[in-house]
Amino acid sequence: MFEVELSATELDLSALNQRFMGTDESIGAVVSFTGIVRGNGIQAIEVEHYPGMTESVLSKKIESAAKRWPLRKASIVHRIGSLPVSEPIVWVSVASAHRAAAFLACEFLMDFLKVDAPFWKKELDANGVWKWVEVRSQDQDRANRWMGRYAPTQA
Amino acid sequence: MFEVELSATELDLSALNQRFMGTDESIGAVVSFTGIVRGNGIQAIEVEHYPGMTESVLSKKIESAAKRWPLRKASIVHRIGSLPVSEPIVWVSVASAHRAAAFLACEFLMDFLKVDAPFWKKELDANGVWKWVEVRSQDQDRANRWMGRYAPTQA
Amino acid sequence: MNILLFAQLRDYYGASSVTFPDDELPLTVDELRSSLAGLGSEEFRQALLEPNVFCAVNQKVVEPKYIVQADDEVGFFPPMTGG
Amino acid sequence: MNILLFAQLRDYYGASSVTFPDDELPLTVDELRSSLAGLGSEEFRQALLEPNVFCAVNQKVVEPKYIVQADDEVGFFPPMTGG
Repeated sequence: MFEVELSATELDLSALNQRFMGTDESIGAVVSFTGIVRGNGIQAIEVEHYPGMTESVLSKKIESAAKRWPLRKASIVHRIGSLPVSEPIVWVSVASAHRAAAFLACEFLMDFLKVDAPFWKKELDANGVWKWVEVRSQDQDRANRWMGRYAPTQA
Repeated sequence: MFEVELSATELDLSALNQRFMGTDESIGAVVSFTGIVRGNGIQAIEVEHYPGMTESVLSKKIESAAKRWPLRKASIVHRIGSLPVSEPIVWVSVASAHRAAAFLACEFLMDFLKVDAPFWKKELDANGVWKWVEVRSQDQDRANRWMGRYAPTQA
Repeated sequence: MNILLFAQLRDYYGASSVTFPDDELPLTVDELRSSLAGLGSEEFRQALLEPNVFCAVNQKVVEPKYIVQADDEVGFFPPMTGG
Repeated sequence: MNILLFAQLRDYYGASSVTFPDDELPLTVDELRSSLAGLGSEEFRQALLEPNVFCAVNQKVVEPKYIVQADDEVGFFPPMTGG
């Protein structure tokens, strides 16, 4: 039901979607997020991770999501290694009976994946120079939203 | 960029996803929603619509979404006719540079599609009786969220 | 004028459209609805007069005071249940 | 003990792990970090002492006061940038 996968090769979105869609008759809503390498002045990116810890952090985040919302399925697949522009870097899918839970859980997982899972990206810029990506303050803010008193839990 | 389609045959999610994913280098986030016929005591559903008006309402909703958020692409594909349990009834995908806009716009489109687009569903229950689906008050509440002073616009 | 009916309203009326005499128009949506309600069964009348019934003129939902002309496309329907 | 380094920290240090003498342990994360900072270049020292650097012990992020034992798996890394 709950899956985490790190892939060193290009994500096959059709295969991932097909595998995720099943015959569980209680599922009424599937929300999927696909993150794609944008080409704003960069040629490629490289994703480093902390083997073992990354998988365990992501699995635990799925467990927290499943405690907050009635999820039927959840899957996180993240690229590692080198990726060209326009290739998918991450795919997160959540299935639930109703859409409110699926939307919230998918966004929750993405928000934490951005700042709380041990991945580090570097970008190859137009001049052929590799630069480590800095954390965006908005990303930290978005993750913090889920922790306060007014966290968007159940809609 | 912006597409609306009504389909009388089973939605081919792989084909839809593949067609939606393109080579626009400014796209960093794709959020997709798939609505599926749940099997809670029903055998099948049938979807009726108002030809012409349905397409026009959905196109206008995509245009409103594109005014609120910087969207690169948006697509709504909705089934009409008869569907068995576990088949997809609607697929909504939104692409943007960043995920906040994509999540909000996808949820916005779904919330209005539920109560503001001329579709009517009836369900074939376990006893073989067709019953028109009543609008859920939560669905109306969710659509109303976007209209007030504190609408979730930009995150 | 042919007035379109959808979902329960069509079921109760027994047809997907009702012919309505052009020479009674223009009328407000509310007036048109009241006249129309007399053209079908009691079940149809009750369903059409439900306060949550929508009227679309030329494929746009309009208010009860909207004035319908003979060349408009008019449809009545119950609350929408997409998705 | 081998201490793991990731991203910029690994680049500045020039290797993905640092050998640290077991007999200096236990130490708090903060003390360990200070000792470690002296083992590399000035660039490495500065990067490791940045307040936003994380320490994971046995693959869990811990606080600066956490006490590290010789048989723990320890990693230091800059802010994470997934997705």
